Amino acid sequence: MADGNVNDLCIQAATVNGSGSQSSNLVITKALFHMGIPVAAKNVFPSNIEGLPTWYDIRITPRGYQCRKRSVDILIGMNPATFADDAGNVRPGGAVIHEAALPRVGAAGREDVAWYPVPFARLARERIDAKPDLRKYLQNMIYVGVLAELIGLDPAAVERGVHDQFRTKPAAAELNLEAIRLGVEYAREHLVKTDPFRVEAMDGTAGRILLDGNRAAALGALMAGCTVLAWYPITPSSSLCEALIEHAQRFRVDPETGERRFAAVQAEDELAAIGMVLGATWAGARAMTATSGPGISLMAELTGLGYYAELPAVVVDVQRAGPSTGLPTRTMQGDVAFVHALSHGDTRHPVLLPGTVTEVYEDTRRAFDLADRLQTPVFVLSDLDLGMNLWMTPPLPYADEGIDRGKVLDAEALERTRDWGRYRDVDGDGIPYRTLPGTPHPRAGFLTRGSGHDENAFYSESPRAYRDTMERLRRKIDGARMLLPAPQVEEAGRPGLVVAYGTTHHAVIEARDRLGEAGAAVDYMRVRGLPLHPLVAEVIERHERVYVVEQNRDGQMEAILRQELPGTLCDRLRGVRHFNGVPIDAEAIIEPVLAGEAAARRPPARSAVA
Amino acid sequence: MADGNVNDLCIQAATVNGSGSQSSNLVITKALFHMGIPVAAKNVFPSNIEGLPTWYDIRITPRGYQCRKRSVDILIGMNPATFADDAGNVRPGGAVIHEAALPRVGAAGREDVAWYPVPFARLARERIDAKPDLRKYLQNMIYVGVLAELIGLDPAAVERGVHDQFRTKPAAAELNLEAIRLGVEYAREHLVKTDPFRVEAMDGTAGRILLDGNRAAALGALMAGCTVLAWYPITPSSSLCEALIEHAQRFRVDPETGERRFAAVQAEDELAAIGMVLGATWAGARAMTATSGPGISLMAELTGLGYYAELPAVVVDVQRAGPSTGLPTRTMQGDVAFVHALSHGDTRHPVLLPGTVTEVYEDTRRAFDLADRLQTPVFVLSDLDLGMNLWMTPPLPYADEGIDRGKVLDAEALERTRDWGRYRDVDGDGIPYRTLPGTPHPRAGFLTRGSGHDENAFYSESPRAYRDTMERLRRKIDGARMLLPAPQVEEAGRPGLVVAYGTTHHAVIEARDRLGEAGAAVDYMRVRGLPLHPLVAEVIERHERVYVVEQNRDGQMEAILRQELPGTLCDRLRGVRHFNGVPIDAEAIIEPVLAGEAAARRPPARSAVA
Amino acid sequence: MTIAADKTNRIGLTRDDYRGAHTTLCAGCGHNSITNHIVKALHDSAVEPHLLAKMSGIGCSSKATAYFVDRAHGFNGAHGRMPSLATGAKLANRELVVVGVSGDGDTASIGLGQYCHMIRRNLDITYVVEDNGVYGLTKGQLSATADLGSTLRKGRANDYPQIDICAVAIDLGASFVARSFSGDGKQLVPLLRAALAHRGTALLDVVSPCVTFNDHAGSTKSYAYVKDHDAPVNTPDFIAFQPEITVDYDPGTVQDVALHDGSHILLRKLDGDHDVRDPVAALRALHEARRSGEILTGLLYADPEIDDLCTRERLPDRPLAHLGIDALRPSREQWAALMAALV
Amino acid sequence: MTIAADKTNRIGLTRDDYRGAHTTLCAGCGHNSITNHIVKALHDSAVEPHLLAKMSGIGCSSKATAYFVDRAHGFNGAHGRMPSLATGAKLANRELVVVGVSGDGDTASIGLGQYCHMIRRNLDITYVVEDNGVYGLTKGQLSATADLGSTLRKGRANDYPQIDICAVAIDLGASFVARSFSGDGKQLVPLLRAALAHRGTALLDVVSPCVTFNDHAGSTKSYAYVKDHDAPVNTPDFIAFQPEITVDYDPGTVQDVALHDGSHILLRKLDGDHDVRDPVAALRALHEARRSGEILTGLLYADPEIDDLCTRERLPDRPLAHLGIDALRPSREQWAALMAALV
Ligand SMILES: Cc1ncc(C[n+]2csc(CCOP(=O)(O)OP(=O)(O)O)c2C)c(N)n1
Ligand SMILES: Cc1ncc(C[n+]2csc(CCOP(=O)(O)OP(=O)(O)O)c2C)c(N)n1
Ligand code: SF4
Ligand code: SF4
Ligand SMILES: [Mg+2]
Ligand SMILES: [Mg+2]
Repeated sequence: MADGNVNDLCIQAATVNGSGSQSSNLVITKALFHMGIPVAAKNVFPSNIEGLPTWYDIRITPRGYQCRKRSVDILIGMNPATFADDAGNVRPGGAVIHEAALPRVGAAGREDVAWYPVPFARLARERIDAKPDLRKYLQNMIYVGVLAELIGLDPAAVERGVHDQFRTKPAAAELNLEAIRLGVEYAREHLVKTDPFRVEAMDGTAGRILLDGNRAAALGALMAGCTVLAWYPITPSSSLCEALIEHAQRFRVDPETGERRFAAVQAEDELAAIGMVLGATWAGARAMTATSGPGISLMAELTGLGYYAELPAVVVDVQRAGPSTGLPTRTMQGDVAFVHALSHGDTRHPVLLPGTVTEVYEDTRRAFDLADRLQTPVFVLSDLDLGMNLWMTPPLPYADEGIDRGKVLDAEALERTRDWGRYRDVDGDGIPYRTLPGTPHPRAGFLTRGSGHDENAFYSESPRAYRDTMERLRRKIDGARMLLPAPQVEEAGRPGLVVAYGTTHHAVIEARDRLGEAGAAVDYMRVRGLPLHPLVAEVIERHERVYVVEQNRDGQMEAILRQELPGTLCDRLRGVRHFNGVPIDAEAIIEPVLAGEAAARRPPARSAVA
Repeated sequence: MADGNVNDLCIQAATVNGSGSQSSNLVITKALFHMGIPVAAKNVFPSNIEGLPTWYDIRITPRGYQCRKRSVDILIGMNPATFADDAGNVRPGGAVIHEAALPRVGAAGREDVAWYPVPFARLARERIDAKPDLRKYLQNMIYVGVLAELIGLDPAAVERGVHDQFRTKPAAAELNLEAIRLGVEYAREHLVKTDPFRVEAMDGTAGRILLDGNRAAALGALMAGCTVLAWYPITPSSSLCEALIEHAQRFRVDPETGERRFAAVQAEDELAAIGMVLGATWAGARAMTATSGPGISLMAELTGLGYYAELPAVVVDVQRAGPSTGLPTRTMQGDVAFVHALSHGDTRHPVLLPGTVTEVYEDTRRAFDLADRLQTPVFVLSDLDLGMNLWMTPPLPYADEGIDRGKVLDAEALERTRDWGRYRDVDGDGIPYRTLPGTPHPRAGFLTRGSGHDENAFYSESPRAYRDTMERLRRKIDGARMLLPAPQVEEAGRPGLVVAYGTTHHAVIEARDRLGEAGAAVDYMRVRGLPLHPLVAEVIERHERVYVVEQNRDGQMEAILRQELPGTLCDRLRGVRHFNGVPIDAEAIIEPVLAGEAAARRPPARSAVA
Repeated sequence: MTIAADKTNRIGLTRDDYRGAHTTLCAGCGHNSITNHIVKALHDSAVEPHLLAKMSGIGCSSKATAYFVDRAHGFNGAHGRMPSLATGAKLANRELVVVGVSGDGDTASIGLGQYCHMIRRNLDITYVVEDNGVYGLTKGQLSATADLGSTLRKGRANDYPQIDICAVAIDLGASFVARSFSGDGKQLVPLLRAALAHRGTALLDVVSPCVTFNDHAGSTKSYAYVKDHDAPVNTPDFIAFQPEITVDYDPGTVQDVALHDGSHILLRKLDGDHDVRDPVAALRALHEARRSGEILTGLLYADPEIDDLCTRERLPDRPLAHLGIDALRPSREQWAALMAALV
Repeated sequence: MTIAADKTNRIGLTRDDYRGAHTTLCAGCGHNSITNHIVKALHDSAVEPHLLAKMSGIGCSSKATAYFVDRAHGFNGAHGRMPSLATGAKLANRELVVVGVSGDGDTASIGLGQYCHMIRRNLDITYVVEDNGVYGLTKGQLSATADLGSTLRKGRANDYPQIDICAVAIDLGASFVARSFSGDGKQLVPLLRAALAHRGTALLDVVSPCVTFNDHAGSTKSYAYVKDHDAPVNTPDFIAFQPEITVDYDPGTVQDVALHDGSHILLRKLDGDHDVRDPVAALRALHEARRSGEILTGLLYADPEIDDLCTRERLPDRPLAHLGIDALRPSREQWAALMAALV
């Protein structure tokens, strides 16, 4: 057995959804984590509740890569509908644990992989004493045991994993452990290991936790003092809202009176959700919504109202694949351009682009400050990969700073201000001062409106007032460049630069390492917000070839770059795009970058003559 | 009197809306037209029904310019609220006809203009025998007479104008003529003409009609065989829908049975309107909606459905000013970028950019062919200026061609096709074949959906199927470049090029003439559709300085150009932007172009030394 | 494909000819039963598959259009927007037999506005709401038809009163309003057939338990609850139009509603005085049932006289979609006159 | 500014303190009268201007928020979306006295979904619909509250039945539903005051003629038609909470509805048996009136017991908007425990 096969493998469980396999997969993930082995889990699930194919990839690399891997080392094949295809994806020399009853036809007849047939159904039927529907779930737990035995999962870690998973249900934990033992036992007795893969305890997860981005974002909102959540269920953002409600329920309820320092309204749709958010921020609360593509479309009109009437709002867009309903349970970075200029007319909204769990926590938290400071809707662009998968991450830091409520005049401040006008640019930053409803001062009141208005918030159709307001709004949003996080830059003077954002980051990390090993090292810049930070152009300026990697078809970030960069820099941009709904992997980047760098090194004249 | 003042002036009537002044202004416009004098009328009206300031500019130029003129030669000042400001806009040497009771303070005290006070209110009160509310209207008709006398309107032409205006109400015509005669009489007796402006009959309107763009678009839809209109009222698009209904009522109703070969549904909102359109085209009818900014925002989600499920639809966006409610009665080109990529995810829609009444007729008509051919929503971008103002135009030509329903398989064709798949790219153009509900063939049926699907329209979450569909859609819309009208190019090898689109055209025409006179002649290209025609880049390539003139703040067309042009060409672009809600005038273009051209001619080194 | 053991219907088709793709909904989901009842009703009523237009929104329920009548066209549209899509389709081709399938989230939350306006227009559609009181597809949030106080699986109780889409429909002047239960084919199939024969919006609010998220104790849309609280107001019998047949019944116990196409729906009254022609009586019954926790089922209200949308719009019999361009363009002469009149 | 000849109210403000900008609506528009009645009601009820939140959508009617109580904050939002904006505002600051002004297009067409869901939540708002049966601001298209058969100025007759927003509200479990007429201040002002005192959604559907587009013969929302067909069910009298005062009345002819804040609305019954606590009776009356072409006015239904949104959401008395960040963040210890539990 080569050492390269210790703690370096990708396990894929191919099952049917609604069959309880999610628990099994989480037990494996957590057992590995408890053994100190870095894991990255990707759940590729269908848009229904029960009976369709689902895949769960657990990747282990000594370097801790968190992106998807294209090929599979060990397949756990449980789904008849996809078994042949799934087996085809296993790399030569890999292994397949599978339901013994599945027919070994097509790629499932390959001879270059190790086959471990296990009669899961029969074992469950004969050896597990439970009601039939429970038995169906437990059947999948057996494969945890088989895998554990084959790759050497520490039984204590598995046990901890089970207890994590069934924290509130000790009886269930016991049943599941029994099923796992059944698997271990079967493997021991009937299977002969012929594959090279195994795991060993190490020290790679100390100081880390496992957390999904949606929960992290919810905690960011909680920490920011968000008090109003208005939402409409939509995958993959629902779990963000549900996590926020859960934590508010835990931390914001007065134990004596039962009073809640938080309002969460399930709106009738996304139009109402964003409407409630704007109403709440207008009245002085911090408010947010979370949604995904179709919801963003429905929020278009009122986002424009927020922009023009200058109201804070935080919208987290957990992106999913496709125009229209598309692939609701698949990931994409397809809303970047749409969200940045959402609504009719001239509009522009600040956008935060987190790539990690920590960032989506921090960005969501800071989005409230930004929205209050700029008095405008702010978007946080997460995606399904970040939002719904478990990631290894350092614990989220407690927020030490206070919060920035921006330019709000209370009665006292208003009293000191002789000549207040709601939309006057006093400070030259385009940001005016506002008052909140309920402010006990006779000059506090004004009428907020989405129709034309002048500096004093009076109705106006004056061409000049209109143009001046629009100019000021441009200045205001332009100012956000310096308020948003600066790009993350790793430069070492190489001529090639990869530009990415969001979760594409993780594939870039692996790609960079491997490109370096292949003698085609590149620099890296990760954009963290829109409108673009001035550093973005500066860094691009220092590179000859700029690979803009993104998970959409139309090169949405590339288009935004082109709008701002001088032409000479535009010509350096090369789009690398991945858009099939599954998270991008390193290969998708390595291939085009390698080709691009090789072409650049090849002296053009010589090759033409030769 | 200089001859330059014959048939070369701009008359502005500044009144209060709801006071009947619209009729007076139309009588003047039509009288001029009947005298053979080219007119261009711009109505700048408020977003309410009665009591707010409204301006009506009637421009007469020997060259037939149809754009707004910034300064006013003759003001008819009837509105106390704006009188001083209005008077300030009159050019030195101009004239002001005004209600005698208005105080001559501020700019209304200027001495460099001719003042013609007329006691309109008193005249109406004392000399017109009508009910008080009618009298209010007739009071404004008096100024027609005063003006007629002062500038020399032909009484017969005025009379024709009145009869045009009150075609169905002969009694009203008589009353109005009387009011006009009162004005003529008063002017003759009490006013001494001291200004130089006058008009003379000429032969400049033969073979022309007066028509607004909204009615022309409606006629285009009628001619295209549109049978379903679903709409929701919104200024400035309502009159388009109302005109279509009116003409369908006239030409599509069976005189015997009363049956209508046309359905017009006033939907409950814009979401429903576009939904009805998509349902209707899915079932095989030609269907359209018309709306403006806020409506476009509300149509975002379903436009994406149309794109991804591949359904035809025609949407006319009569653009108005602003994000949010903005200035509902003012003009703008602010939706270009938003509409082109409307909806979440990767989307792209063909957009037609008419600039004239004839074009909006033809484009609307052809939009139905395009939508059917491409099986996708197609947008026609008009604006308030084009849609709601009266323009001189040749009569609209009857459509000689048939229509293109695109790739539709009927039962017979299906029978001949062995292996039909709804979303299969048989012809390599990305456009698949469709069947319509009701097709009597057992293989005709399929399920249309906005969720992931494969070539056979089956539900699919396959990464490959998704990516392939999206790639095909890109190819399909890319193919529209050659189906859309080519840019209109006027080249004479000059280094400067103005690029414009839509109604900005008319200001460019005047600006070009005047730039030529100032020794800074430029070439001109008018973009007629999106995605861009290949010629656009070619023409830009041949020019050193490219002024992209548009009526929005963010340079939306410029951004689209930057996405497609090589960087060297991007650097040649200079944005010229006008966005205050009133139609762009020549000055807004001349100034920046003149400056740009002058800077280019000035040898840089010399001036630095001098 | 299974071989049809079924007998053929009037147009020579077997039950299998009305089947669709294999369901991907949960085993035991009420929606699957409804699909079967729809298949039976369509077969029994001998609807031409190619004239059927299956419309739906988004949700587990809305997926069901894929699971019946493969041969027909269908449109699984956008969340809450099916009524507008169906309206457009019917305007374009009034020959289509439009069957809409929606969920309670789809209809009573995001789609409530379109739902109400569809009823107001009396679009000719059989509109089935597969009503489970939750959002199935997004994993079990409460919907607006969930009863006040009913609890979610995770125990949260509903603080908001239900929207009774039947009552709202009656108030909006609906022409056919029924409630039923996915498990009661004997009641549902005749109602579906009557709905298909009815010319106008026929609302069928069918309680359809979600076994995964809303079938526990505390739910008022569970199989157990519905079985215990089902209060039928009548037993419907559908008599398709067959001129030669006359039906004998005692008018004291049976109400006969003649539908536009000559069919009849015979209602054996169970709740002594329920008159399906009286909207206020229906509303009273619904309000009382709500108070007592009962679920009123059967045909609640019908008025087959009300004009449907296409009639109101005075559309010709020939579908608009089939009219050739020559029937749609003004003549050259008309055009010339029009242009001449434009000064 | 005119000098206030008015007497001051309980908080020392004159009627002029409740005035707003000069109207830009048409002279004679019903909406202007309603503005005046609102000013009177707010003054009489001594609403603190700085606590007033004036909410509206888009339309002539919605502009009216600018024409009363200059000092207050207001939000002239987007077409049909006022209910959601108002919901957010009230959640953020429950001390606000929320008054919404909408139009029939705004509420019954584009906004119908939000309207219904606001009622379902029982948002504490005085929701005034200035109902003229047309779209005023877009120049006179028919709205969804226009009666079947009523005609537009240009003669087109309405082919669709009206949406009766009062009936729909009652069916959705509304807690306060009234109809009135812009010209009837004697009825409207007490209703407005009661609505302000009511904790929950108080719907006031106020017929408000559009003199420019819908005041001709053939319209059922014209001044003349309303005057001829007004059928009041009761005469409301509003008694603000004053502990020492007791009111004497004959319970046979007067119905007393005690509101949450201790105020009372006394209803002198005109239509002998109209019981404002009986939803079905109210629906029956509305259905009958619709049939006879009458416009039922007065307080149609009220149930002050129903919890409002903020109560249901168990919000503290202190507005959420006023809570400091320390009251909102978990403690460091709680946070550490939370993180420790995340494997
Ligand atoms: C605009 C939009 N918002 C949200 C969603 C997510 N979504 C899909 S189905 C659904 C609700 C389904 O509930 P229901 O209509 O009751 O159907 P069920 O699944 O219960 O049958 C939601 C909210 C969506 N698809 N589109
Ligand atoms: C999304 C959107 N669609 C359409 C409009 C245009 N619009 C403005 S007001 C209005 C209707 C107003 O009618 P109503 O609410 O009855 O108010 P009224 O003017 O009659 O008082 C419409 C359709 C708009 N502002 N926004
Ligand atoms: S989740 Fe519920 S509604 Fe959806 S398929 Fe399963 S049982 Fe049916
Ligand atoms: S148009 Fe009608 S609703 Fe609008 S202000 Fe005038 S009268 Fe009132
Ligand atoms: Mg449901
Ligand atoms: Mg109205």
